[in-house]
Amino acid sequence: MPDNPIYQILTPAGDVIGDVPDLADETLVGLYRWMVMARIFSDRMVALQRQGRMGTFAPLNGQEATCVAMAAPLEEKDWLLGSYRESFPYIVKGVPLLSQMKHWGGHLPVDYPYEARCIPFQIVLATQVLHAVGIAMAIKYKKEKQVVMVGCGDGATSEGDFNEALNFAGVFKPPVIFLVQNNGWAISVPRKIQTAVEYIAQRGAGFGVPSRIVDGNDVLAVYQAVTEAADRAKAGEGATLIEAITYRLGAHTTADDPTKYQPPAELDAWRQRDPITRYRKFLMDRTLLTDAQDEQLHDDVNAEFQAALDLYEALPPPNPAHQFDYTYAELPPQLQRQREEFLELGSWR
Amino acid sequence: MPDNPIYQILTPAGDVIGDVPDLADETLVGLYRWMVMARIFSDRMVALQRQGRMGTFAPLNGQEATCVAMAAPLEEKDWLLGSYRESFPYIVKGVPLLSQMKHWGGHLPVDYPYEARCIPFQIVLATQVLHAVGIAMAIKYKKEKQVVMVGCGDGATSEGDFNEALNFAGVFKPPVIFLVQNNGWAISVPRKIQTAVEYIAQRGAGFGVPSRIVDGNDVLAVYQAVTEAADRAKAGEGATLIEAITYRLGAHTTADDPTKYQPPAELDAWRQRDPITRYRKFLMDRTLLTDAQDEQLHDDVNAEFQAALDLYEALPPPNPAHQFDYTYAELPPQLQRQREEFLELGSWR
Amino acid sequence: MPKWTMVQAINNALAIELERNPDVLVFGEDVGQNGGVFRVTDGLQERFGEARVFDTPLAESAIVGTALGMAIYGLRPVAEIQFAPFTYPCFNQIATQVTRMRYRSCGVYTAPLVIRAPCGGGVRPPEMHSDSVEALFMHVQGIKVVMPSTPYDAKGLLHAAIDDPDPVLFLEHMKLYRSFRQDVPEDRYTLPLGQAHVVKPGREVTVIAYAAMVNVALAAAQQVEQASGASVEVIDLRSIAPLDEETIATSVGKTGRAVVVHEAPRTGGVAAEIIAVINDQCLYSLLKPVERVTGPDTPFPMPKLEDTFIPTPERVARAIYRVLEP
Amino acid sequence: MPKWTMVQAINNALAIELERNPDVLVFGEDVGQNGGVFRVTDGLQERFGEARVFDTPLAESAIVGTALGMAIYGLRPVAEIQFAPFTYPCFNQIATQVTRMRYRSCGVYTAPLVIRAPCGGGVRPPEMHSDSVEALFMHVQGIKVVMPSTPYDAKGLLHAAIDDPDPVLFLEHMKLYRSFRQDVPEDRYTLPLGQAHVVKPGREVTVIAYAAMVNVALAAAQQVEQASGASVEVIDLRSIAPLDEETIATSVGKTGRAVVVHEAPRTGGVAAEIIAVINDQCLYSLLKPVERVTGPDTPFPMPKLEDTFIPTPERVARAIYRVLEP
Ligand SMILES: Cc1ncc(C[n+]2csc(CCOP(=O)(O)OP(=O)(O)O)c2C)c(N)n1
Ligand SMILES: Cc1ncc(C[n+]2csc(CCOP(=O)(O)OP(=O)(O)O)c2C)c(N)n1
Ligand SMILES: [Mg+2]
Ligand SMILES: [Mg+2]
Repeated sequence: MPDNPIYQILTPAGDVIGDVPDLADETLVGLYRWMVMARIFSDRMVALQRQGRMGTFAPLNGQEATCVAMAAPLEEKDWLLGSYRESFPYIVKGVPLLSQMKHWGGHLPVDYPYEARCIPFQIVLATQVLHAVGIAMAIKYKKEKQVVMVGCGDGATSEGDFNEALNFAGVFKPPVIFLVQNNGWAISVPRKIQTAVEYIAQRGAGFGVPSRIVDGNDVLAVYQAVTEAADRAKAGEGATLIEAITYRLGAHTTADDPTKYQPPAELDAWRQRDPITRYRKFLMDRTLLTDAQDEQLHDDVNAEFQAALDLYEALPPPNPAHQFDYTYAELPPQLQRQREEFLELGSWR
Repeated sequence: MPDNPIYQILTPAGDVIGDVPDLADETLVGLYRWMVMARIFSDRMVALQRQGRMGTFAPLNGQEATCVAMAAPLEEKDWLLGSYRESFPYIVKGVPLLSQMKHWGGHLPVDYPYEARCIPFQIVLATQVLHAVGIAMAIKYKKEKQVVMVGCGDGATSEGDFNEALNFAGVFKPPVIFLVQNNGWAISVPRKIQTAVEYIAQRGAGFGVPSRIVDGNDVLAVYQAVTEAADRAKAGEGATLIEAITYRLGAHTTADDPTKYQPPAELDAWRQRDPITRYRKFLMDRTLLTDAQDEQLHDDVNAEFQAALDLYEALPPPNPAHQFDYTYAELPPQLQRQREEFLELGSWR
Repeated sequence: MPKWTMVQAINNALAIELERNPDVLVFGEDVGQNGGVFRVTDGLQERFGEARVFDTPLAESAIVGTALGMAIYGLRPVAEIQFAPFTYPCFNQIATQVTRMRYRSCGVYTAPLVIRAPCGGGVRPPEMHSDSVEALFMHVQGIKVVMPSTPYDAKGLLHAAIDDPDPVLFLEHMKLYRSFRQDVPEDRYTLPLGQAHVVKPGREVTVIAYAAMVNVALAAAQQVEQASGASVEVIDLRSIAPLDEETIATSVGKTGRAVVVHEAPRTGGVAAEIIAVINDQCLYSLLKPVERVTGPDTPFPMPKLEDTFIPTPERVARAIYRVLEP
Repeated sequence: MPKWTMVQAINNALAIELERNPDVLVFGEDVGQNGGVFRVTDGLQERFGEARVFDTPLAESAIVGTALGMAIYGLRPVAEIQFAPFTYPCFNQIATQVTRMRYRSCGVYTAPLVIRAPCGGGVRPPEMHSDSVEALFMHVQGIKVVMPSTPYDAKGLLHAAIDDPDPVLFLEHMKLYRSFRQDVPEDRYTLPLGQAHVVKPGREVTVIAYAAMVNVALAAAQQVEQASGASVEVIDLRSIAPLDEETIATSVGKTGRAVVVHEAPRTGGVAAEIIAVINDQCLYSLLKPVERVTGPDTPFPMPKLEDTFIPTPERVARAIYRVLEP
């Protein structure tokens, strides 16, 4: 391990210390817009939950850089899998805000569009990491030029499935990128209790999966690391493990009270490393963004969220008959009977 | 990784190239006697199975050095866990030959003596590795000076449980030694399909578990490595992962036909590295063993095996009522009823 | 006597056990400083220290596998799995290891451990938190399965579970955690495992339920009794395994009519076994087919549909009327 | 028509599927060069290449989890788990992922995959190879469970399983692999999933069995018919999930007497569900309690006790006589 193995392009203060990826101005500003949307999405979903208008929600405040940059470099044909903390990356990849509201709202159907190639976000930790390897193995078998990005948390890396996935990826060399959003906590369990090594990325070497560590609050560094990993994957060079070091500024979910366990000083220190502030400084230094533009952008994003929310809140209650319809392609007779009884009685027997 | 990271004391030819551990002559000869017993045990169990006098058996030919030296350095108060391939280490640790015959013979009760501190060998691969960590956590909690040795195969290291165990061991630092008997194969699956790294020991670093690689056909090297790991563990320094590189000269089990998959040239090459021949040469060089003594020793061991076998074959058939008795400390009424019915009918309802 | 919620009653039981036996350890995900995601272990780490009450890395198979090792060694581990469906990742350790240590070693090594897990539907968490697992572990032999329906029962049963020389899966229904308070003695007491409880005696029909469905059954019973005057007996199973066949058979032998209620999907659920027990032991007393009021044969519903599919007093009452038809 | 063992029939079905659909992949532990520990996949790697038929590292959760990924992508994976109880390490992937992809995504992503696994007792392997898992997966909604009893059925059902748009657990009884041969058409044909088969029509008593127990049931039926002249109907379930309730109810509605046979432990087993189906659908036709002839409520017996505890024709005959009593 080198002294500072953490890949950065921008310092926490927003100064450039690495090679800025060669991206169009719109793309650079686009990343900012996504980050702003991530913050607004998270804040508003939390507020809606508090008002009883939304189900349990997992905020992503503090993780906006990683949440945007793990998805933004992907093409439409690429795949993205993740858990609840990756709900925003899904939006960047093409899942409508409305679908995410339905999912968090506990609605049915959730109807992710197929073309987004995002599997409805995962609750059972680390299971999706294996699905990602499987999709990537299928891509390799079909000789397609697609890559699979899969996100999971630092806690999830302790599960057997995560490690089995690394091993399969080492052996079969499919086009997959494992991106660990190390946000310092698994609910109340700090990273140092999760594993004895300093960096989760160190796990890769034992499975033959190249790995790297990036500053997860540096949107450009994550973007660049993902781009390189995707290029490697598409060139047939196999999997990459990326650890993005970031921090969960909010609660684990709306059901959690972090004051029970989170040291305030740690939280304060990370508030100083806000990924949005850092990147705004960069954009302003490059004169890609003015205060007025920023304000307009916030207004636009707020309006976009509100438009989706209006649609969500206008939805009729889910049709309970769907509960039966989505279990099998064709209902077996007993389920058909249960469905009919249900329709007849208004509730079911 | 250094150029030759494999720890050796004896070359395959039996020449000393490392520091011979400072052991009494009886101990040195004792290791040889165990290795001879391992070979005889394995060969005779295979033959008995062929004759229909024994259940399915997993031979350990070629792995005698590791099978002996993973157990021999342990004290009575230490624990040893393993799978079917560790049945011989169990004998070294204090499980009677007769218990092993009962176990392989599918007898009931199997009755391992508690004092051997060996958990009946495992079939569900890698599960025992977690039990070992748990026992070691208990030892640490009770502030006892005991160590837990757990064996598993190269194939088992791909299971989630193995990796979860390494992670817990890194975090809790209990006195446990993971010894992977890398015998080149998991049934028909060669090591190179099992994982992409060259050495399974490389896995340790990603979990904060120190590891080392030993020549598994060099009984002294394994003995020394285990001794050092046990010392570390008892000094409170936590877990060690040892990869013992050896080779399965026999079939996977008596149900397997290795000619379907094993390259004859590879098998021949490893036959040249027979752990018993190597060590006999060392003992003879040290004038600790003569041909006559060796012959006597073989006769003694054969007689010991035969004595146990005579006891085994004189056993009455197992009492089927025990099938019920060992499920719970106290039988619930339904099971009591099933048991009574059974006793009444001679078979059960 | 204090009035406690189920969370408080369980917390108190754990504290008593930690106090009286240094071999009792409590661990799992978030049980330490956070006191558990439902606060069931609140304050225990502070009181008993990090060696007794501790957080583990996030790996259920390892939690159960290491708990088994500790139990083999002689400790009395009480492991928490954060939600009942997360027993799936450790299904292998439970079904092939925890349940078989006694059999495999013919009693030389045993597994006196408790696995606690919040369970059940009705609190609208995200997907995969509310699967019912009891029927699965009922079929896996070698483990007891306990599902209390009240704070008082929870405490008494948990003490008994920790006392038990064999492994116990202790499922705590999330909806009951704080839904009501009850007088709970501060001292230690046990309630026997494997014994059902006749919560409400009656003569004409037996309703069998457990965990959160006991209150649903009681509400239905009251509804029916008030409306029709029929006398309804309600049995709380308390233990799913071993099943108290005698209490079931005695009751149905008397009433001749039965309704079984659970949240779990119907096919292959606990109700099927109860019907089989009735078939085996008192079929000739049975006047009408036993009714099953259960979840549908689908995955557990999305949060917005939970209320539609978890059995309600109305559905149970309807089933009671059906079996009461002459 | 060739006379094939079940191993040959399944091997042939896999070869036909690999031949006709490039999206079919076959993988698992030892399925490649070794051709599977029972030789079920013998010769397939040589014929179809290592990209189509391959060995995986030793990790069941990964085998099933990656199979699910492949199925999501659009392939038709046929994964082998080396023995049925080793579905426990992948229980989580099956119960929470494979079975729910369709529901979770509301049909946008699906899981058309087959998990094959040898199962059953009677061949005296070491411990933990012979646990019966079918009742567990019957209760887990979203997967079909198939257990053929003959080479002919195995082939037809396996083709149907691979065709099926939903996941199928295909359990092949080890004792049937080579115990007899049967005429099996070389061409592809399918047998419907979810449909039981009346193997032997009869009038006075219904015996319901599956997999290796079908032959045990048939032997018992023959014994009883010869000794007593009673007419015995034998039903082979073929599919455990979905259960063919109609065939069961029609038969028991006619005979009024039933015996259910399985190797699995009694409590919470498939027989309980069958009794519940009879209760629901034809209780009034039932003349005697349904008899369960099953394994004991213990772990699967050690090899030397297998024969004592796996149901025998004698035990089944005894149960038939009991239900035939007036
Ligand atoms: C298999 C499994 N075990 C436990 C849980 C309960 N749980 C939900 S989130 C969480 C912590 C996850 O931490 P991490 O992986 O770091 O992700 P983060 O929430 O920090 O993004 C736990 C324990 C779960 N959802 N799945
Ligand atoms: C969980 C599990 N999966 C599969 C098997 C079937 N199986 C038995 S031994 C074996 C290969 C084991 O290889 P390895 O771990 O290298 O041990 P070795 O036999 O070489 O000593 C397999 C696949 C099993 N027993 N348990
Ligand atoms: Mg985290
Ligand atoms: Mg091996």
